[in-house]
Amino acid sequence: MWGKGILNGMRITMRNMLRGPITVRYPYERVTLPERARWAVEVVRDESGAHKCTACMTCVRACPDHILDLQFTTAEDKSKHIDYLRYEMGACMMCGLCVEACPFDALKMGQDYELAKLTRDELTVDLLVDVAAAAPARAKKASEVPAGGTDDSRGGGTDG
Amino acid sequence: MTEPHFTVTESGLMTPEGMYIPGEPPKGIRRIPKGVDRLGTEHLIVNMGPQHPSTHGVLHLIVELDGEEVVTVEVSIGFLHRGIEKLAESRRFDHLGTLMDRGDYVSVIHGEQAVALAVEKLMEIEVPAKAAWIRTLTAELTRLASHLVWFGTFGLDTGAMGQFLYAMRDREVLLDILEEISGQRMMFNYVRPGGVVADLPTGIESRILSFCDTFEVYLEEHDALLGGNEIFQARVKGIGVVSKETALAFGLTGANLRASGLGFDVRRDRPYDAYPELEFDIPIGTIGDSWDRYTVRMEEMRQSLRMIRQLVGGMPGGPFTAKVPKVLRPPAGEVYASVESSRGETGIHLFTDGGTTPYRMHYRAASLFTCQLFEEILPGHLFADACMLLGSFDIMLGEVDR
Amino acid sequence: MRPDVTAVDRALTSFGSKYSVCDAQVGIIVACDQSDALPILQALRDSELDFAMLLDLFGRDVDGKIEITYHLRSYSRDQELYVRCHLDHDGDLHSVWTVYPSALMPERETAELYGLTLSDHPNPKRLLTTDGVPPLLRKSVPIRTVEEVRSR
Amino acid sequence: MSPELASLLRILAAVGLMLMNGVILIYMLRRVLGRLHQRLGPVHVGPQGLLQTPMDVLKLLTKEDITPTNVDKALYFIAPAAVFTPSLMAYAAIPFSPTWMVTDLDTGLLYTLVVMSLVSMGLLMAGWASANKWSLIGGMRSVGQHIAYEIPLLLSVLPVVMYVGTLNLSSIVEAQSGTWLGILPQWFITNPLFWPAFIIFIVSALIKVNQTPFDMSEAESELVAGFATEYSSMKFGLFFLSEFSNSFIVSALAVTLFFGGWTLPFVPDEVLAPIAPVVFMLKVYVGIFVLMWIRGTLPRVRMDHLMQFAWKILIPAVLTWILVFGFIIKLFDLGRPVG
Repeated sequence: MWGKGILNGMRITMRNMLRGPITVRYPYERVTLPERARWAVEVVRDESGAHKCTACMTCVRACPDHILDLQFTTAEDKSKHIDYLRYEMGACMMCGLCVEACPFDALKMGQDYELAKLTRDELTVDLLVDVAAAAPARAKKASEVPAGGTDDSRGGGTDG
Repeated sequence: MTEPHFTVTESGLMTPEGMYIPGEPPKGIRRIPKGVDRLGTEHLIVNMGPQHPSTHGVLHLIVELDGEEVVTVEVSIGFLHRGIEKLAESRRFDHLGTLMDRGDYVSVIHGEQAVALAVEKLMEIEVPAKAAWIRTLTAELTRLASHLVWFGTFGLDTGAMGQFLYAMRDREVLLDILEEISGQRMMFNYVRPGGVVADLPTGIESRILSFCDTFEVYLEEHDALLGGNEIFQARVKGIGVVSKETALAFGLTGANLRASGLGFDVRRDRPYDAYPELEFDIPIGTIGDSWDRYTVRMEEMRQSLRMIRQLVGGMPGGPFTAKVPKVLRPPAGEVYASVESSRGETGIHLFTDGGTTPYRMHYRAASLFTCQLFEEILPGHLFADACMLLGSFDIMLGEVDR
Repeated sequence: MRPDVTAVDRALTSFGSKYSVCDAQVGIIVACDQSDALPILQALRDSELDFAMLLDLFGRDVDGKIEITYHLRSYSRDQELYVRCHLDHDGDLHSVWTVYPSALMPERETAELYGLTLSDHPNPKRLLTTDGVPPLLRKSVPIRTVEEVRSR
Repeated sequence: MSPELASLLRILAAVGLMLMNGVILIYMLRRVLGRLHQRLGPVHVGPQGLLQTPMDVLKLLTKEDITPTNVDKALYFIAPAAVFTPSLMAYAAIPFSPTWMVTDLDTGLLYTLVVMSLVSMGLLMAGWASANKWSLIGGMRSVGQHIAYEIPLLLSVLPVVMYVGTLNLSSIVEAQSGTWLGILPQWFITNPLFWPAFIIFIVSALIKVNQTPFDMSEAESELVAGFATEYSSMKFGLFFLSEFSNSFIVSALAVTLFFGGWTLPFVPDEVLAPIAPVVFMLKVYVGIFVLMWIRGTLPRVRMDHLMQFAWKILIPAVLTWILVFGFIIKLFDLGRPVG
């Protein structure tokens, strides 16, 4: 009979109405992100706040969009000093390729999803500013020195 | 009928001087005559898009209307052109997936899969069974998610808002599952040459199966709500008939081709990954009208569900990726790999010169070919039907413009 | 998948030495002049091989030439074939839309992105970019470099 | 109180009711549609989002009033008023209770239907004056559908008129008080004789409401926003208000004609008298809920299907039914003329 489908459709919408809303009221309720969720790039830090970056430039080369920018100076004793590790969040597509590429696990994909900023400038983040590069992890492993060996005080050691 | 005179814009014609040479106007089926019929009434030319609710993105149709009947259509695209093919020439092979994500941004895994298959073919990498099965599983989940977008927007095109929201409700669950597997909701970047990035997370199988159970009920509800509705049936049956010949001539692939009665499916006829080991049917339409396209896609969703159950049940063990070098350097050569994406055959034509980046990557976008068909198929329909036809073909503008 | 080379030869007998067939890595490739592409494609479509669909059309900038590839598929025989021709830079791309209407937009795109002129096409306008954009897919047109990105 | 002052007060009350109704109905629509779609609707502004709609009205009032350059200025300004005024006028004859009505017209039913049919003129005006192709198509569509469905709408209420022998709406309501055999309320809807008329009335009245499945003149997926594309600020607000007021009128007419208006069975008159307006409003709001339910479910009908349905099915059907109905009530002497 013509009209049966219409009535059936009305029945279905009413049934859905009785199922109740499924809305997550975002600012008041939050969903937990899965473990693998990829958001903005962050620098991994241990308890003492030390980072593991050795300024090897792997991540900079790996980034498809060339949004990571790392500048470092090499001292006479071959130790590296990171001027800055700049990250342009506004152009980042959060593909995670830099994190995958990093041989020292110095980077990770953060879980903070509230990345909106008021100005464009805020979207360019300095992940590391004016710090000494960590001694390469290989060397650390060999000598079994605990992580966080940023004892070199040349750069003042203030992290961004 | 008086002889139509042509409106030819002078800029943009591809002649040596970069502009139109006066003389005989170009002839053919693609033209915009200013129609004048016997009553002396004028035709109305409306610009449908690039900002229009039912163009599903930034498609621009220049539609000439006689009353409410479409007389001619000119498809104008390029509002989303990002030069993916050019950018690919500067990307490493394992990074091509990030570009393909942005191509067809609703059925993402399929693009990544196509690139991965092409590179694997060139480098003769044997993909472990588990990797192939995971890829197939995510591909089918993505197909469901993509078809749900099509279903919802198709309902929206007919003016039924409920269908869209119900479809999005189910898609949310799918996206959550895919986020748990890959780390992001839409731009997964999960499939790589040689396998996948990470193993399936623990406990995802039960989540997928419970989704399958609920979605089975919801899918039948969707079908009853929209497809069972007599108003909807009256609007799609016999509308937008694409004969098999037209479909072939215009290069239609995927569900649109199958709706026209030609049962070619890349998954079955050019099997890749785990598809040879799966049991599934390929729905085929009869006359190729909107109703056939609707039923074919709905049935495809049921088949996807069936495949997902098989994939979860028979997931083999082993490594999730083959041993591949850190920097891929395929030998010089040329290869074509294609997958069945939600919109048709997504093909990657890869030329390499032995370097770390492709020499040329051509992305065969199914939607581009579907898009051309509008100029052929829309005229003669009412304007309201034209809007629905756009929905029934399921084009993705990210893929059209690339 | 791959058609018989002799079958292709049989379908194209009337063209004499205007074409050559080779069995390449990707499939059977018929090489010909671009101006002969239209009749050759027509012959292939109407032959017993029944290449009913032009699956794809794309170009490539290689060795100072623009290489145009027509990717054909026959559903009745489940076979694929490539027809390939070379054009000079700024050459003239003859449209094959009368045989395969699916070539309409890919031809426009190819002509635009390789800086070719398009003849016999009903609507030879630009498709993707606006006036003044260089032919992007040519190797001589660089995309933005790392320096450009950084100086933003 | 002089009679002039009394009628002025009544008119003001009607205006106030209409505005209030608009605000309440917009809130109700949002909540009902939200629930139907398994979402929440407005919940942030005020308790349960109650203040959302007043805030939206404020927003509309304070928004910049844009007049596009090429519009036909006079028509462009008149159109919202031409749509709004008939919707307002239609409140005049609706009986909210035995005593609560703006005016007790003897031709109340005819008056309401005629006044409501004026709305389509305003819509055409808006579509034409906007100098926008989408608006024009929307305006043409609205005229087409309104003209086609005016006839079945008017004819579908004829059985009721034939039965009670009056066009006075309060008399029609009074004819429905009491019960059939002490079980069923003596509303016309409980009498199978009126069911065909009721179905035809609902279908053609849905056109008046201008919502899915018959939102041809707006059709947001086809015509962007139809006749209202170029309107902004409170001019748009007037279209909006009139649309909601129309759904109130349609529901009120349905309640008056078929659901017994303000009457309730088994309730003595002295109890009913003070709560009659509440009963009436409740019934009307249930009707409006059903309209919204339909809106949240159905896809849009195509224009030519709509016209074919009107001219080929609905009008012959309603004419036949009037004939059959007349025979039946004459043969079995069923008519109960009042007054």
